[in-house]
Amino acid sequence: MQVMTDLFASIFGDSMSPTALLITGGLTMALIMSLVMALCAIVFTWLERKVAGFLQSRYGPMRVGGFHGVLQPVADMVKILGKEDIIPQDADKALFMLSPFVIFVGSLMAWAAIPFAPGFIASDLDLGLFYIFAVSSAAPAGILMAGWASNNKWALYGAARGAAQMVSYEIPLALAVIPVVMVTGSLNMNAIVEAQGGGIWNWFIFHNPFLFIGFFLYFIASIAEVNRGPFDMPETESELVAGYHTEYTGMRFAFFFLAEYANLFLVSCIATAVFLGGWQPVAGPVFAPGLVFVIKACLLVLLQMLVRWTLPRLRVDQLMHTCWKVMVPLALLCVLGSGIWMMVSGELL
Amino acid sequence: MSDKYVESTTPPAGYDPQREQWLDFQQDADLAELTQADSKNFILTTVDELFNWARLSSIWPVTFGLACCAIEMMAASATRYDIDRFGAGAFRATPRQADLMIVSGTVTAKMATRLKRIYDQMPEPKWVVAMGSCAIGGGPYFKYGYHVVKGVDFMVPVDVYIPGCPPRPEVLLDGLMRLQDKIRGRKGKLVTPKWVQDYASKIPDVKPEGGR
Amino acid sequence: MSETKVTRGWADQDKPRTMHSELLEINMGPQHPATHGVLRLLVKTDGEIVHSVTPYLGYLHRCAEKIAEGCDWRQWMVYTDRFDYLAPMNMNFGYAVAVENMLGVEVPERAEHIRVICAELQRIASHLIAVGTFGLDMGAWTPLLYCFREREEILNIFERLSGGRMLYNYFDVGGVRFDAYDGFEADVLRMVNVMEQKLVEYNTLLSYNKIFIERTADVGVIDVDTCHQYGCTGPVLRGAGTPFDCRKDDPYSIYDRFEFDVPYGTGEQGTVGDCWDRYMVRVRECFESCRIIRQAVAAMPGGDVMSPDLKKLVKVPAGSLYTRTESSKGEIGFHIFADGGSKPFRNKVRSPSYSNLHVIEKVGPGMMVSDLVATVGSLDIVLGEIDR
Amino acid sequence: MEAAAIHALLTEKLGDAVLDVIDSFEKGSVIAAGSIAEACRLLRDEPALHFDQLMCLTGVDWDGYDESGKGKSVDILGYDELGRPEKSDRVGEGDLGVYYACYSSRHGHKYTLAVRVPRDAAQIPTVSGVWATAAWHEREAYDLVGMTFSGHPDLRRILLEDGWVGHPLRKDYVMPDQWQGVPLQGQDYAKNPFSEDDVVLPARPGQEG
Repeated sequence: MQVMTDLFASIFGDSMSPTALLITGGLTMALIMSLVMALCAIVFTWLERKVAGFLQSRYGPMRVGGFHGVLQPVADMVKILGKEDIIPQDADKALFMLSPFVIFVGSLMAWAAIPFAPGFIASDLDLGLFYIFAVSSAAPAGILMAGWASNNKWALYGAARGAAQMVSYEIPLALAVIPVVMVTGSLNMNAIVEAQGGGIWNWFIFHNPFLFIGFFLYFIASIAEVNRGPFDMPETESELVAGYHTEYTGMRFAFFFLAEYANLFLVSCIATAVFLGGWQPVAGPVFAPGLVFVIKACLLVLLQMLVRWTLPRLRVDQLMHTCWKVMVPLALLCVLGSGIWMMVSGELL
Repeated sequence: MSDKYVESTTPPAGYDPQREQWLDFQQDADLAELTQADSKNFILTTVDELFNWARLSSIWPVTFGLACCAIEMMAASATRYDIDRFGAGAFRATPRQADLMIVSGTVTAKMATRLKRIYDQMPEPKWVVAMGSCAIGGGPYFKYGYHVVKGVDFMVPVDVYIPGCPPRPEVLLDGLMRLQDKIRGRKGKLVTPKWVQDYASKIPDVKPEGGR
Repeated sequence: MSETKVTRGWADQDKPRTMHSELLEINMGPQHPATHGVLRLLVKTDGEIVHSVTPYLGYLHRCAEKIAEGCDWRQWMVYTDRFDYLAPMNMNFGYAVAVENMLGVEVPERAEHIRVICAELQRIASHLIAVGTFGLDMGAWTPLLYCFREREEILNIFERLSGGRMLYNYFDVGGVRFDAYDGFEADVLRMVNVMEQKLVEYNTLLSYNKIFIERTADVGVIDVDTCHQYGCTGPVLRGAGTPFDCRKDDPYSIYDRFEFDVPYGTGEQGTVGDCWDRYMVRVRECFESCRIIRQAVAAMPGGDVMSPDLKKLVKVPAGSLYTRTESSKGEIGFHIFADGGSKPFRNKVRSPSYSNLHVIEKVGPGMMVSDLVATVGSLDIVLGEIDR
Repeated sequence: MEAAAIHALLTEKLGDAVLDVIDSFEKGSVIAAGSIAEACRLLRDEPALHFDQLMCLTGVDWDGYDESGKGKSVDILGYDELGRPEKSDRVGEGDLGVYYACYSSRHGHKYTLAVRVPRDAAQIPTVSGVWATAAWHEREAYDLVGMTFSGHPDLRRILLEDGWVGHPLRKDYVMPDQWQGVPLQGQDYAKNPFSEDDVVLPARPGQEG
């Protein structure tokens, strides 16, 4: 935001009042963030089908956009635009129409605090990390609304499972990040990224062994948070026909689609910012900082896709078991361990 | 084989490979020419053309496997004959998000009402492909099939018929391409290439223009 | 409402459940990804726990037994393909053996060997799909695509042999329709070698995968006398621990010449007779089939493939007989009533999936919904032969 | 154990309920309709027999069966070339039969029991108490041949809908032309139903349309 306000100030000079600068700067950053979201939905739908094809030794989309089906996601989106919009007769109309936007906004708001490049951040909040987790907890509400409103037994099942899973996996997600906050001493995302400067060994993932475990804990919890991979109980093909978005068609379904892939990219961005040194280059300034950040996030997204297409799916009670009886104690152990580690190594004083 | 009919492997004289390209039909080269073929009234139908192109390049079939043809449909979406290459690989389990229903298998009286309900649940630009001779006209169960609906077009309007029992995956892909041509808005007269007609006329009891 | 006791799960399942929600009736309806075709399971669930399961059949009833009374003995072979459309060669084998037992006709040696090779190749292909769709029910997409890739190789051999890609009508009363093409033995041996490496690859990808074992061990346990009571045969019965196989215990054709052993469930990952055992029996049976194929190819003689003393129009002498053979799903039986004419009087098909599916009514209650899907997947049912 | 020995054991245990012996390709004995349940229970519980598996239960309609073995049994009715159901005024007579093919996994021998019941009194006791698999087989025999089983837990049609009229595997069964609005008769497939411009031919360069 600072970058934008300086840009406008330099263009219009002092003819604009500071509040007008603030508003225009904010609006452009919001526009950019929603563009990033749309872009990552386009890119990752194509990447997902290509990776699935590659893993299953087949081609994936080839014919649509000439070279390797490049226009396939565009075709999907335009087709979905033109679909008939069905609202089931005895569905709860208000909730039915509202729930895609709740989920979409839940993930859009979280983009405000992602540090893409040194100055390039939508809003440099002091408690950026806290804000992200607070905002992204709107999604379970949206899922419950979708499941309940579409008056379909499968959707009800999917919503119940989805909400239970997302709510319970937020705890190991947050606990895994606390050691990082303890080390940097601040919740500000920029501060976290700057604290990891200077080569690969300063990244928080290699800072101390408990943070190393914390990264993998975070990665697993983030897969569960996004309802993908071995944890995609809410929208399983084989049991609950299509989970909570069974009754959604056309543009409403597109919002679920968009939110899923945006969340996928969002949790990868948080992981890179917090554990993998954000826009800090591996060794010396090689690319532009923003590009380094995006490359790391895309590698993590690729990893999540690989995991999805190889592993079978967990059952709901095993899901809850791994969360409450395995990951939460492990996360608490990481917090304790990194605290002791810092005390012993004298960082705390 | 009756000795009157001598099987000749070389096509008859007068057959000029350049003229009849549609026999060795390479998809990519023709795709480019196809789009130019419609450039005559490009400006008027831009939006219509865009939506047609979008609809035909991302057809999402609903998983509606009934019998043996369903296994051929799964083989068509598997490794060797990948239907995902044409953008039609995302099999949606719910009819709400699908726009193509491939009726693959025998439609029985008990299943017919379910089929009609699923067809009604699909959002509007939707197409039906009748895959296999059971879906086209009752197939091998025509004479004594008291429980078999003799053809799915009794229940739902059908866009493309794919004969075969079960049809090979390539024929299913060809049917998909034929459906894409239909979505492109192309209506064509039944034109049998010249060389097929005079090739057929040599075979004693086959009518040149084909058909039954 | 009766106390529904959870057979397996991480919640403390030994104490009976005290908290009950209202029974929700869901239709795993005719069009559902998990039911392998057009089977409708009316499931009454209490939260996630299944209270009762009632299967509804008949959505693919294609009147095959009425057609049998209308067409003559050899014409009906086409319809036997369409019973178990994942293993049509085994269906042809069953019907051919049944009619030949009543006719007393002598099948030439070469035809017998070709039949055994085709039946065992088809068993591998059918088990591949069973393994793939079972993985799909667990949520693992990729093994299904690999299984289809291997199955395409087998379909190539069958296509060169019989002309059909998936449904062949290749066997005939008294032999097989066409002789084996000259590269047949080489293709089959190459296929068997490729198959044995790939099966090891699937084991690492799926069979010993931690999540897969977590989902299938101790799930859907079916013990031996339930199998006998409900008439389950094939991998379901062998998974329960008894090595009963028609090829060994009720030998037909030339199976008694080949030595192979019958894999059966030993409770490796959990209790005997759980989903994992049934799955692993199928995988190990593929290895056994490869062994049989190698011996059959080695011992294949020359000669013609149709029995010479067979007239054009087959007339089976009056009488009735029940003959059973081992198809990939279990024991396929044909109870044939003949009146001496060219048309069968009554052909009853005893289909393995029909009885295998019946056991879900007893095993279902007390399971979780995901386990119900896993158990139905592990029974490996095909609706073509259930509804006939 | 030999079939004749089993037959002797049955006649000794059941007395006059065993009517006569089945001596065709499969060996077995014909049992009186009323006492089929005890016969099956005897087959299963007798330690020497121990038939613990019911392989197959088949319902048969013996209407029009040619006893002389020349194959002149009556033909069945189907749909004609135009797809209309063929009609005939012949009324089925003769009796219905049920065959039980049993197998013993311990002794490894097979045996068949048979029952014949006149068409209008087609009622025999159920054996689903002896083997649980008989429940579905009996429901199918009821559904397709019309043989009712007294004492069956829930005797409903299993393959056809509950309201279906008639039992298809009877020789005098006339094919239905529709079922609750779903047309079952075919069209006349001799003529090509599609007109010239119905067919969408992929327009290739050099071809109009």
